[in-house]
Amino acid sequence: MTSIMQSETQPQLTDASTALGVAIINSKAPFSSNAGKDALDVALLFGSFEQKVSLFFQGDGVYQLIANQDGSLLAIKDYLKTFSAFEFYDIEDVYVCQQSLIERQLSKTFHIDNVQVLTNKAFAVALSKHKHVLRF
Amino acid sequence: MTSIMQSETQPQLTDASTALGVAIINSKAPFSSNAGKDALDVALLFGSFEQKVSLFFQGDGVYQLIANQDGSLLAIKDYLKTFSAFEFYDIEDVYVCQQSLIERQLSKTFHIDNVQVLTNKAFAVALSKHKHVLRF
Amino acid sequence: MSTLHLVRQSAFSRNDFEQCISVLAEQDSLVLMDDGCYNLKHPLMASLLKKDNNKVSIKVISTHAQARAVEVMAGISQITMADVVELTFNHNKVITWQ
Amino acid sequence: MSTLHLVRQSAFSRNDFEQCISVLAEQDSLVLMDDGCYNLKHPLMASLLKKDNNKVSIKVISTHAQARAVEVMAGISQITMADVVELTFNHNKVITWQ
Amino acid sequence: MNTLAVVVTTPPYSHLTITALTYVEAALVAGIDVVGVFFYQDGAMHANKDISIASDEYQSIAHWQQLHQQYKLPLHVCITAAEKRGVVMGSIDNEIVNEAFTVSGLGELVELATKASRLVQF
Amino acid sequence: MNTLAVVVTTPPYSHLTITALTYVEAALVAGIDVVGVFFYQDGAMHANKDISIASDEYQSIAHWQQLHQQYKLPLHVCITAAEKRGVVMGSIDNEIVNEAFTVSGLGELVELATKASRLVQF
Repeated sequence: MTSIMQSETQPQLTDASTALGVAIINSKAPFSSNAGKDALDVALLFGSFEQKVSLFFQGDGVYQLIANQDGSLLAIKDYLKTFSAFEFYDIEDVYVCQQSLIERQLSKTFHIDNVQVLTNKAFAVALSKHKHVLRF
Repeated sequence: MTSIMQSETQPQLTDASTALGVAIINSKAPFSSNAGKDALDVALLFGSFEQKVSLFFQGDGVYQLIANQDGSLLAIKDYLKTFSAFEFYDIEDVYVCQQSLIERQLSKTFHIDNVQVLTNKAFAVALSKHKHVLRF
Repeated sequence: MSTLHLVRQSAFSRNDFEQCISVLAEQDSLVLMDDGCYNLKHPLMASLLKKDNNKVSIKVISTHAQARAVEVMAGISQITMADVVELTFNHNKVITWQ
Repeated sequence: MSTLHLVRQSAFSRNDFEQCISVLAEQDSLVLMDDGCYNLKHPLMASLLKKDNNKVSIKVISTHAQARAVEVMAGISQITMADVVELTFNHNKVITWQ
Repeated sequence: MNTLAVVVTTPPYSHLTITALTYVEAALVAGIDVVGVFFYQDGAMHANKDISIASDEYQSIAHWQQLHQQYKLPLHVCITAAEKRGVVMGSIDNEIVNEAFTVSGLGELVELATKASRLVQF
Repeated sequence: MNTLAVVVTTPPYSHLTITALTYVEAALVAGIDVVGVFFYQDGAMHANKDISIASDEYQSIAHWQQLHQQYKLPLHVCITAAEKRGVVMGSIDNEIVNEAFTVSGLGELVELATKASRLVQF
């Protein structure tokens, strides 16, 4: 993603139109369950209909963002690579729960750009700005 | 169950033949998942083939044993009532993890008789005496 | 922007309730249903009641608690599914923790 | 009567690993697979390593850890599925925690 | 106007589905405009005509059908989720074996979410 | 003699099933006598001929069939679990649509457990 997009992500949060979008919370690790893929399919569909969609990663969901994963070692088609389509679908707001990262001893090295690491309070505030919330 | 059966449960634990039986660990609460019913079906089948089977309740599985539950309030067919068939199938060893009860602030009031409340250590020892272990 | 939180799982076996608590805001309401009823006895609930006593409203579906033989302490309102429908529209959005 | 424990779930979201640990005996082995690999970084693992260092053997399926970008610390043996098959018969029984 | 869309992700043989059904029925009884129910993930199994639940167990599928008939409640099944789970359908143009359920794509979920003032997931 | 029975409780579209398959294949390669695999709970969905997994995803069902053919590995599907999940079968006497899988009752699990020196659940 370009640095221009990065600078755009912050102001969007306070934009009134954001309240019309959908927030999707990812709570499951990527490989053992289909939840992450199912959530991604929903996100991309909302994006393709030009609906505002933001992605939230919390709990074991944060594992979906970690760099250097390789599903092919498990004979799994690596849906994480599709995260790079976020740009194409104008999915700009990707939030991750800082506390979940810390608890899991994870660094802030992600396999996509423009991930915003938020405190519980900021995570809750960002979530509250959306009209609907789905959780997978 | 009769008091005669109750007195028989303790010696069975050290009986060498017990090592040939199957232990079934119940780890899920009774109403939201089918796991308890699926485990019960397996237990009764082993019993009907005159195979030695013991039931272990640990974690949220201990909720399956608690007295005064009523699945009919949820329009659920109450499989917990089938626990009374244990006697018929000679399922005599029912063990429950004491720590799991304490953590959940549960008393030792169960809806079946002859439940043995065990410490972690004793629970592990009882489990180890079985040939096979299934967990639901 | 208030949120209605539907809690459906036991905090004794899963961490969803903990995640829910971490995003609770003052105007929010919490409804315990299904295995979420067990959370009435969980340490997280005790600390939530202590901390946010007069802020977050905590409710439980009475039949769901009763079916599980979970005792509902004073201060927790017992509601029906019709009440949950009403709460759905009394809050700005709903998040289901399952 | 040794037991091989197969741990398949993240202790960060479920309590199965905790239950497994509560029944561990000295001759037992623990194999982390699937999301169980994440448990290498869980506090329960740290205390287990401290407490039972020379007793319970802890192993992880290397491809399962590598796929998840989970770093395997020294002292944990990295094994293949063929090794798990061998362990199955080196122990008296197998319990799967999933 | 209070409008509601519901997403169901649990299979027909799960007791959690009874909770979803009770909620949707309570909403309909209260006069809420339920714009539709979207069956996703394991929820898609609801459209499988070959499911046979023991007669003394709760009949989730029959209950959804009844709400469909009584209130004209639209029931949408995600086709991708259904195919993965071997749900038998006729053709894509609604010749679904269980006629209360409409075969839909995820686009239908977007539409329901846009129409509804509240989106609730079960 | 090392004999092994395996219980599979995860559906064909779960990645956890790949782990079970890898384990069973490793056992067969090692010359272990695998007396049978018993598909229970969501594992019963493996026998559904109508399941269609995207061609670029792991094909669990095809892999089980391959092990069945190559090693004569018995694959038993619990009929109660299958009926609940709408698995399409022919008649009870093995006219199952997916011919690698045998329709069985829980009694078969008892038999496998009795025969095997180890019982492993996935």
